[in-house]
Amino acid sequence: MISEMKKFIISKNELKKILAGIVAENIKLIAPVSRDNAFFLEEVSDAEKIAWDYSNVVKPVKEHIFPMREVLLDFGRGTDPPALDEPEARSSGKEKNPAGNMPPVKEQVIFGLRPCDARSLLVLDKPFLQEKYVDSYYKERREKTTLIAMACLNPEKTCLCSSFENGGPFSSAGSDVLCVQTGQDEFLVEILSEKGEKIFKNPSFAQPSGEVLKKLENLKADSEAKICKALKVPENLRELFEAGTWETESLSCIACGICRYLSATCYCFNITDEFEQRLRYWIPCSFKNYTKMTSGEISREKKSARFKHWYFHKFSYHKDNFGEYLCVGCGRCIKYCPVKIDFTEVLGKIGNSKQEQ
Amino acid sequence: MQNIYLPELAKIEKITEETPDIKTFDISFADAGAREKFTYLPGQFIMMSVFGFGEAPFGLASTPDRKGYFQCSIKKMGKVTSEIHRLDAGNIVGIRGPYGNGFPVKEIEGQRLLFIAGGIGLAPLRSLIYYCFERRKKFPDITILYGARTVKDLVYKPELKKWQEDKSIKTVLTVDPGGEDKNWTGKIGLVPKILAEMNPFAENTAVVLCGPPIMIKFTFIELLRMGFREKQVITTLERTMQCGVGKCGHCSIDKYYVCKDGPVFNYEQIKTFLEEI
Amino acid sequence: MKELIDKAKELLKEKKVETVIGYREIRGCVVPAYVDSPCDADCLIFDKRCVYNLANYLKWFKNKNVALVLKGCDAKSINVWLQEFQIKRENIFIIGVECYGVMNEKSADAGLSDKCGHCEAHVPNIYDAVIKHQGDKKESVQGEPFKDIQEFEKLPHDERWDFWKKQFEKCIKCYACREICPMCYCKECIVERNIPQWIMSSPSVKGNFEWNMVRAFHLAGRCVECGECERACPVNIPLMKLNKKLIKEMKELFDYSAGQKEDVKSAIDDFYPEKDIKIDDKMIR
Amino acid sequence: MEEKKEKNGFEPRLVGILCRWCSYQGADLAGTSRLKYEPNMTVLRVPCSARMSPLFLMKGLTSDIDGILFSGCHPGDCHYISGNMNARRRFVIFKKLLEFAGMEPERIQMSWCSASEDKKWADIVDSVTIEVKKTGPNNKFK
Repeated sequence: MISEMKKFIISKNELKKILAGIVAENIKLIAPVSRDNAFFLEEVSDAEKIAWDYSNVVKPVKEHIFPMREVLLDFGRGTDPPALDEPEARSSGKEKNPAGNMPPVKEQVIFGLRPCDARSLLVLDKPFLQEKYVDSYYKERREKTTLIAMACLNPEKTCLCSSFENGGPFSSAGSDVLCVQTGQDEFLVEILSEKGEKIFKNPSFAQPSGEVLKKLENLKADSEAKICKALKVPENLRELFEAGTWETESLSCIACGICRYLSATCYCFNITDEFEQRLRYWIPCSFKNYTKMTSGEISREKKSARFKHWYFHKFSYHKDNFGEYLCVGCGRCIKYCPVKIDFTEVLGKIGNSKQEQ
Repeated sequence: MQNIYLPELAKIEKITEETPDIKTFDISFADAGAREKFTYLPGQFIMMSVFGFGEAPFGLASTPDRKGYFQCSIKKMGKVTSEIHRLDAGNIVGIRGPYGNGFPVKEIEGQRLLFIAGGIGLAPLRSLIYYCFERRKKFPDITILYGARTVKDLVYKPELKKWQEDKSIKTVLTVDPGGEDKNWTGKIGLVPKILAEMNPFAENTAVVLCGPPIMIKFTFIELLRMGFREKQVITTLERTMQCGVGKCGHCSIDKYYVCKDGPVFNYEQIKTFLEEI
Repeated sequence: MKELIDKAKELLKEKKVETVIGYREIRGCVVPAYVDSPCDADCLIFDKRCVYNLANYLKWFKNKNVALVLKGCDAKSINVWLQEFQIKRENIFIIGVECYGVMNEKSADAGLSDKCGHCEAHVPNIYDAVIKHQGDKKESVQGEPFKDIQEFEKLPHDERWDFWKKQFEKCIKCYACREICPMCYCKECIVERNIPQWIMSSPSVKGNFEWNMVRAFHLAGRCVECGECERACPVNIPLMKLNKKLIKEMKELFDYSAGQKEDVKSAIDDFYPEKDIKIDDKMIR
Repeated sequence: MEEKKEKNGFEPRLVGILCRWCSYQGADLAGTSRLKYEPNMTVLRVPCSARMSPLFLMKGLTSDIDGILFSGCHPGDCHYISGNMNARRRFVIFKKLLEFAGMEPERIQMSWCSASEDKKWADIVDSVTIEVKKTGPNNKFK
């Protein structure tokens, strides 16, 4: 169980020293890095390159648990029939990994992700792990990952994480450690799981004083006040499937892949063979060829049908299958949409559209 | 931990040409352990992969009682299937499965059976037909209605001839108008039209459908007009599949995944689907 | 904007067009608007924030007759569509708008986007009606249009390669650059064909490089520099740098710039033996 | 020929895309008249030099091919009247854009070579091979 001493105060340099310690132990450290005035979660070799003043990274954290492109099988090497095993052991040459013929994946610590991304992994665990067929690739990466989340001090106007029950800019759901920047050089760190405790092994740091805890409360209140967007999904969404408003709302959509790729919880993928490897990679359901059968028929051909399917999968089908929305309110689909479609706006219009019978 | 994307190696034993673009492959697993472990229900499907070209779902056409090898009938359509058609006996393919829920053999026991197939749709039905032949006591009355575009598109011609001679089964073959040739004795017309002419007895009869979506849609209309109960009308749905295990999202229709919750659905479920099949 | 609204109302009243595609403002930002009845034409606006190239929506309004609110740079894409026989001129009613620069969303100070720095199409060169510009007619700063391209060309080639390799590594293959570009209207794009698989579909370094390069090739002599691809890219790849290089080459080699006139052949499939001689001696053995 | 090969070890893999009416005939004539020239180039036959497309170029340069040569008929005697003219414009744009992206210019070449110029074909292949050997292997995508 987690030791009694859960919360403590730490300065920025000590935090950097701990992160540098992680890299020294040959554990992969992934942290936000600034590239062409956008922030990405990338592997970092020295703690100095970590960016601290960012609202959120462009690509969600699912990118490191369910990578955008992942080699599933490697059947090359010219043996006939193909010597069918997983990708060769990446770290240590040729021998196979005895535990369930899975390629060994390096331990990784993801620092600086936001609470909404940490919660998105809880949502993604259900389809990948808690079903008859368990996705072993996702499972191994998930177990070997430690999440150190950074609470949001000023959420953007596109964020709506507080519309979800264990959501909110300071929510600790899904992360192993939660850091809150209470002062210019002062972080309040809260350990939430054994994995988190392994990182901050012997914390000889000061306990948070009452005054710091009070500062934490009003920081939390200010942050929650800044969230101006809310999600209101109409209850009878299934009856509104035929509403004409879907057609008019989907007119300005250009059916690109941004809202699907950058959504923290979308998980559709394709499996193809490229050269001598079978790999899977992300694919959005907005492309016309997404449902193209070999007979040439496309089941969701019209752009409005594909536009509508994304809403129904997130707010109706997934809720029926897994009991929660396939969304964590990170707001990336609103922020990065090239034509600024706001799904909360669309759901609102659909909700009060009189459903023409 | 079992890797759900890792196929078993299997060898192609025999290839029989059914029509210019449809071949039936007899496949058996390379290692004996997998051969025993591989049991399936009629109506299930496997994911067959040609290494370097990709993977595709194919219905199992052979009856589960025949041990040792199984059969798949594959039509040459896209990248993977045309590569499969280039293989010959002795080549190695990868097999994953069996996936899907298969036909509800328990519910249809003791009822009259009406099989309606279109084109390559006869393959999964053939698995169920032979399954019923082996248990004739439970399935006394069997009627088969099979239609194809032209005479040379009819699959399993020798078996069709055998079924026609067998008096205990009623077999009706049809080809689309214009697809017949000189010595064609069967009916001419689309499957729904021929079904209307046959006017089968609706009471205590289970209907099993398999074919292109357009045929399924119009056959539904005919069946409901003739008074078949919705629960009795059973069909398989066709969707593009990438993973076969309900993860990749490609085969989603309404809130169901055709590979996990299907491919066999009865009309009662299909009626509630928001998207048409 | 009264002039624009009156024009739209008049068109819709006389049933000359089914819908007017323009810009409107909701919750503080500007989005495309589809007006098909005169009464709700009051929402139409035009100002610095109207960055979308509405000609792109012709992909989904191909055989309907629509009216489009187009700036100078967007109207050039209609010329290219007509050159390539994609639409019939009579189906389209172009409400040209005099424009003196639109905002660059991605820059912090929201200044003018750099295509407007050297814009010479303040009034569209193809229109059925023109809406005059209120506000100051600040003449665009006539900076050297291809200065950044020339500097980039001076770099050694492996430095250039590393720059583009690092940029294309970020690409997530969302194809927003293809979906937002009016010039990309193919029914089935080359990336969706798998027999033969010319371009690898997974977002690897090779796959991204092939995709971005082949897309840029297809814009040679067709890109009207509306800047939408760079604006839509979620990972900020400088796609306009590639397109501007092509525009510079087409200008220097063939003295051709896209979208000027609708009845001229596009540069790539046109040729002048005597004018192209100067290519011969340097490039071809 | 042999001792040159051992000296610097790197043998470039070149692909030649030849128009079947002129350059392919020229290369064929070079073969029948027993001309000695570098063996590094694999020749592909296309109906006209205008068949060149960015896909050939990208497919070649991303898999480990070190150089591509397009070759067609001289201006004026193309079997399809203007095929080589279009090819000329498209080739120039390919080369400029790939150069801009950082590809060494020697890797993409074009030549006019008619059916009777077997000597010229041998010189083209030799000079292209030497140039590409100088620029080194194409390890851009290793």
